[in-house]
Amino acid sequence: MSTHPGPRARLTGGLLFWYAVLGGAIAWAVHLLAVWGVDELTCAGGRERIGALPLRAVIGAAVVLPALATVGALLAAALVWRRTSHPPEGVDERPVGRGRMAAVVAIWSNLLFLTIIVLGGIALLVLPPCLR
Amino acid sequence: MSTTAAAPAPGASREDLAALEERWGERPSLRSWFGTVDHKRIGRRYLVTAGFFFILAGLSALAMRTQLARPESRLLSPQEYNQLFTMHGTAMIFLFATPMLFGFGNFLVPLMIGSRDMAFPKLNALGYWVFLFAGLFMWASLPFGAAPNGGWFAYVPLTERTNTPGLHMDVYSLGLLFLGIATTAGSINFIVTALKLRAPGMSLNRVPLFVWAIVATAFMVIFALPALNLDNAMLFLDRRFGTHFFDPGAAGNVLLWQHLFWIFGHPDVYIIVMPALGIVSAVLPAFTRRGVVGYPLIVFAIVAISIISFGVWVHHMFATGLPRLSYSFFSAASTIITIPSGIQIFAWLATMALGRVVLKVPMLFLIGFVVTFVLGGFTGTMFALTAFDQQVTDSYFVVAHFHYVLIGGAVFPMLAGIYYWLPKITGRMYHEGLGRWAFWLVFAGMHVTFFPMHLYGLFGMPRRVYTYRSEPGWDGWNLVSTAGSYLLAIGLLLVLIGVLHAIRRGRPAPPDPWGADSLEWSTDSPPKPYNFPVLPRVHSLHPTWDEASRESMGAGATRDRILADGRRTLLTSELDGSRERVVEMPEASLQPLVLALAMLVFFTAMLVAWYPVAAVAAVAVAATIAVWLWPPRRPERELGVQP
Amino acid sequence: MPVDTRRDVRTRSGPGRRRRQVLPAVVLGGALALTGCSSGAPSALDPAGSGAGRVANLWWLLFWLSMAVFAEVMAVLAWALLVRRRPGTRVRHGQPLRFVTVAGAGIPLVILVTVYAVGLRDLAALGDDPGPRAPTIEVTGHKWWWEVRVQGVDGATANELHIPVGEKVRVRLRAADVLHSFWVPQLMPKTDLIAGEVRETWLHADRAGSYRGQCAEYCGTQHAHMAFLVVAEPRKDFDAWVARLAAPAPAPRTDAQRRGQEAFVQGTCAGCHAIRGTGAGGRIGPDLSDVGSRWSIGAGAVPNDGGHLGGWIANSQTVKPGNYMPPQPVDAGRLPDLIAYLQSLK
Amino acid sequence: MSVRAATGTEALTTELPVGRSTGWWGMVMFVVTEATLFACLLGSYFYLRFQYGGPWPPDGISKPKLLVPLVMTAVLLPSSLPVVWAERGIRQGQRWRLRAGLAATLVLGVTFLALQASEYAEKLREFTMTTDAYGSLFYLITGFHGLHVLVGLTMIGWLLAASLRGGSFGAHRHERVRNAAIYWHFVDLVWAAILFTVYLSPRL
Repeated sequence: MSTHPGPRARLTGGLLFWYAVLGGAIAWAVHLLAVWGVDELTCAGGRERIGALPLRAVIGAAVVLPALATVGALLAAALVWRRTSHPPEGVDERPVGRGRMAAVVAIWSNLLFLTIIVLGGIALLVLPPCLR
Repeated sequence: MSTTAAAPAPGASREDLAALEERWGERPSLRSWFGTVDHKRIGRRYLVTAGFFFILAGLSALAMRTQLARPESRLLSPQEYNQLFTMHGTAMIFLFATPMLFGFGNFLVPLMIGSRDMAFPKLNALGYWVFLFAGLFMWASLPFGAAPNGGWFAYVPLTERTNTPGLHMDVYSLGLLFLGIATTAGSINFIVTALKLRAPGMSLNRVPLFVWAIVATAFMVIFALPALNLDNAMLFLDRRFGTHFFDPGAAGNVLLWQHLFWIFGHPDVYIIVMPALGIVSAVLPAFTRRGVVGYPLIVFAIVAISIISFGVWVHHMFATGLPRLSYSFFSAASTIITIPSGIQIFAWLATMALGRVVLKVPMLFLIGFVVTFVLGGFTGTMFALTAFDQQVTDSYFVVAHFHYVLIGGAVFPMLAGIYYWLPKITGRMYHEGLGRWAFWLVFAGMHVTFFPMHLYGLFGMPRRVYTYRSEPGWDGWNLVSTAGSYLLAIGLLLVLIGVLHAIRRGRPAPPDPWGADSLEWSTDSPPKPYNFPVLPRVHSLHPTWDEASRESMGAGATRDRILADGRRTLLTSELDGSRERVVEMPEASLQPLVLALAMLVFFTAMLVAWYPVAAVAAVAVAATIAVWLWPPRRPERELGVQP
Repeated sequence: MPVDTRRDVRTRSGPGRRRRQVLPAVVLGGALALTGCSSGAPSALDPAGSGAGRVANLWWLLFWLSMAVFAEVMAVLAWALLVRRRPGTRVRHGQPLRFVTVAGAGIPLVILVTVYAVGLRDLAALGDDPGPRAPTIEVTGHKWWWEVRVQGVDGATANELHIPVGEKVRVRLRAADVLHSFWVPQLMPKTDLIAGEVRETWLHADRAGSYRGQCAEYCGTQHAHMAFLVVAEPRKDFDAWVARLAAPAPAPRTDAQRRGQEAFVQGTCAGCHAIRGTGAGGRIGPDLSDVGSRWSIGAGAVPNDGGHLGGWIANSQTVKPGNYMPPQPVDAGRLPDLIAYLQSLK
Repeated sequence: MSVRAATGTEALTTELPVGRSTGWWGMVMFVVTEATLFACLLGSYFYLRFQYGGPWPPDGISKPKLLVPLVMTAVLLPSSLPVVWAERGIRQGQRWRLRAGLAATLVLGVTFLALQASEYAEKLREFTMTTDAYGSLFYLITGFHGLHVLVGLTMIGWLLAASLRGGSFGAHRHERVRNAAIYWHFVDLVWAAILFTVYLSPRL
């Protein structure tokens, strides 16, 4: 029987778990609000730059960074999946079962959010930012 | 399956049952009728009241369809028609669909998770009264010719005072703000109930899919409704007090309304459909004789849809001329949201294909749901593509689309749910033959009404027109739609007759007439006021199909799950459902009714601009809440006070 | 003068288009009749220009893909209901996750990414600017009619705009009061008219004809009667139309018309309506300088003939209840003169 | 703590902190929905500002002065500390700490509202809610927050009254104190966002 993790390890593990489950969703939400807000409002002002940066570069960053965060969440979800598929002996069955279900949900949703972010990124390659 | 619940469960003694009855039972009296906090009574009231508003909104629709049967009909004036279509949409969305599903949730969630009531029973009662009063508040404007007339979406500047004088849109904004209180309170209640009041052993991976759906819905309400409330507050301020939020002449912007409205509005589509999809997952096992395929995938679908639904709102604004790149991000999300729905559909199909389908009336409605909802889903995906959306949005094509989604995706499952849970709710079985007739009429009526709308939408007929000319050649199809709407109405009337027939003449229902898998079927039909003599201990996803869970309420019952010495239920942990402690539940009270009445006075006074009365009502609201929450005096020792 | 094409609101689909619509129509549940009995409709499936044509092609792609997936769903459902309900079949308790994943996520993903890409291409194409030399038509939405001007030309008309066949024409959209939406199903998808903003779209027709358009954003009491007509005609006819917009209205030629003009200019009419070259300069209602040639009265409410015109002047509220023109106290004796004058304005 | 322990099965399937009451969750959910409302409100501010495009504030209204709002901030933000102190006190059964802490917060909150009233008196001479959308936004945002402060103060005053009566709170009964405290912290934090949006952002 393995030794039980201490409170700090539990806290870190718990945060990692929630990052796996919600990371992609939050990254996508931030991505969407950023790209929409920046695009619509900058173009409404008749500009195609924000300060010194071209609008396209800013939107590009708002695509790439959330995509990377989502990949991270996907990896964390994969970790939870692995750790719950062969639990060590003596661990309570219910948390493991619940963790495993959450891992399935997390892997799928991170993949899904990554797909959405990437599809939005493809549009950035095709369309000029302020074309109406 | 479980047949033991009718007799005293072996685990709970006669004295226990008598004590529980004493603590939870409500003697019939006027005071108990107005003061009840029993989630089952409140749930039933939600169902009946929402059904009543459904009839009103449905009759509005029939009047509209009658007007549109022929070109240039003069049955309704444009002013009347515009009020009717606004009230039809507003009432169907806010006063029928959501409250109906909240009714199911109220009745079922505590039973499904093995609890004795909701987390906040008095708040639950408040929610019902507010819903009732807000609904009456809005409908009462119709006889005065002052009903909202700017569409349920109420776009500014049409709804500003200069373009729509009179009380019309004040009724709308205040009515929805008032109703929002009920919806928010109900949602918080659902979330907390599902987090803390689940039976011991019900870890997240054993929560019934219906409860998942209700909780996801409640979260959507929590995050979506504020946008609508803010929008309506700003509209009211603009109209009544001359602010300029939406006035482009004074630094305001009309698109702000649309953004805020659809940030609420699109999640709201799923707020309506999601619990209905939960009903599908709840009903299916009983009529396929097996559990739903891919439980974790369906949980994923529920979670993913409820999150993505917040990031697709601009697809309602694809014709407003925003930058095309902005559209694409929303187009991407709107396209991909199809995938979790696809997973759900194929999981249900796989369940049917592997199980053995029992073709009772609820199952017929589920099959009708699959056919209709899938068709609505296709057109939904089409709307995700901006170029196509710009062609058909605001035409009858979109009317066809969302009626396929909302009738197919929400009303059919609701009807399945009504037939399915009628034995549990009323203790009576429905008449199978009557139910089958109702199904076929509703199914045929729905498709005859709405299928042609795809066509005449593509043929260029815009929506929200009180009449049309015959040259464009839309008349024949409109006549078909109108005929279909009467067919649909007859079918729905048969549903109503079937319910009344069951209540008056139906044969008594056993605790579990279907051999279903969730906990509500392990107790009496209708359940006792305390729901379960012994709170169950859950060992699997299908507790009534597994020996250990069933035994936990009978031979395996322990004292700590009977809790007969008080009005009590159990708190468990959020994720794993581990037992935490016993809590005392509140008694019946008139405070919720008083509070709701004070709010009604407040909103009515605001509507007719009696601001001093409104101020008094606001103080009354605060005072009632203060009294409601005032802590009882306890001995110092019990409190643990240091000198 | 191409009066005939202009009067003929109906446009028939060409044989090629007809053939492409027939098969799907059969699939649409015996709706073969739809192409026949709806040939007068301003149908998005009967496009007459590159904008709507693109969207029609997109529709057929989406339609066929939907039908394929629908067939798949119905096949599984039929299997469950017909094969698996035979007596003696046992419930199977497996978890066919591969089936759910492939049918519910994999196949849809491939389809969705494809249509998203096609949709993106069309979205970009519809955004193409018509170019600096394209004519610009300025359309302003009013409750409940369309004011039409040509950029650089002083005159205005209402509820009818002309474009040269085969050329892209820029349309600049403004809202005078509430939101409206500019929609010509056979030519171009919608663009909303946003209060406080200017929006642009373009029109392109590849065959001559008259194409019905209608306001598609709910705009109040008479949203139903806010139609307009786009007339696509050869370039020289278009140029003639522009020239007529710049010129004064035709002078009255008969006595009756002269009396009618007098009644118009001196009566209440001129308070709201303008007629170029006369004293009437009202800006509230539509400019009536070419009212005699228009396809309808009241933005598509009734046909433009003497009887309807008289009825409209006397009390338009019975024709289009709620519109902003109050009943006119015109002397019954003067009404025929007024009608004669207005009908002469072509 | 090792990485190994933190990424082990048990750590990854850790349950949420034990023993949170239904009231705690109810208040947290209420605060979440209220926070969303404020997010929409502040989002609307930025939306209107950038859609307007011109100089902001428009119509020659001067940029908001910072002195009074900064004093208000200095009054409101620390007002959470006595609440925390009071809550800790009552958990140990020290009723005097509860009473003293709540009273201190009450004083700070009332001071905040008084300062806001004085600020309004000055602002209303320059522009009102009906001047333009900027005026509408300014008074809606700050007024709506002021209303929340008022509600929070009502809760604090209500707690104080109950605790002065006696027989209300103690080491075993302090849920209502905790829930009201959550609301007050929220009202406090929102002010920081409003300070940034309404007062600081026009200078950026």
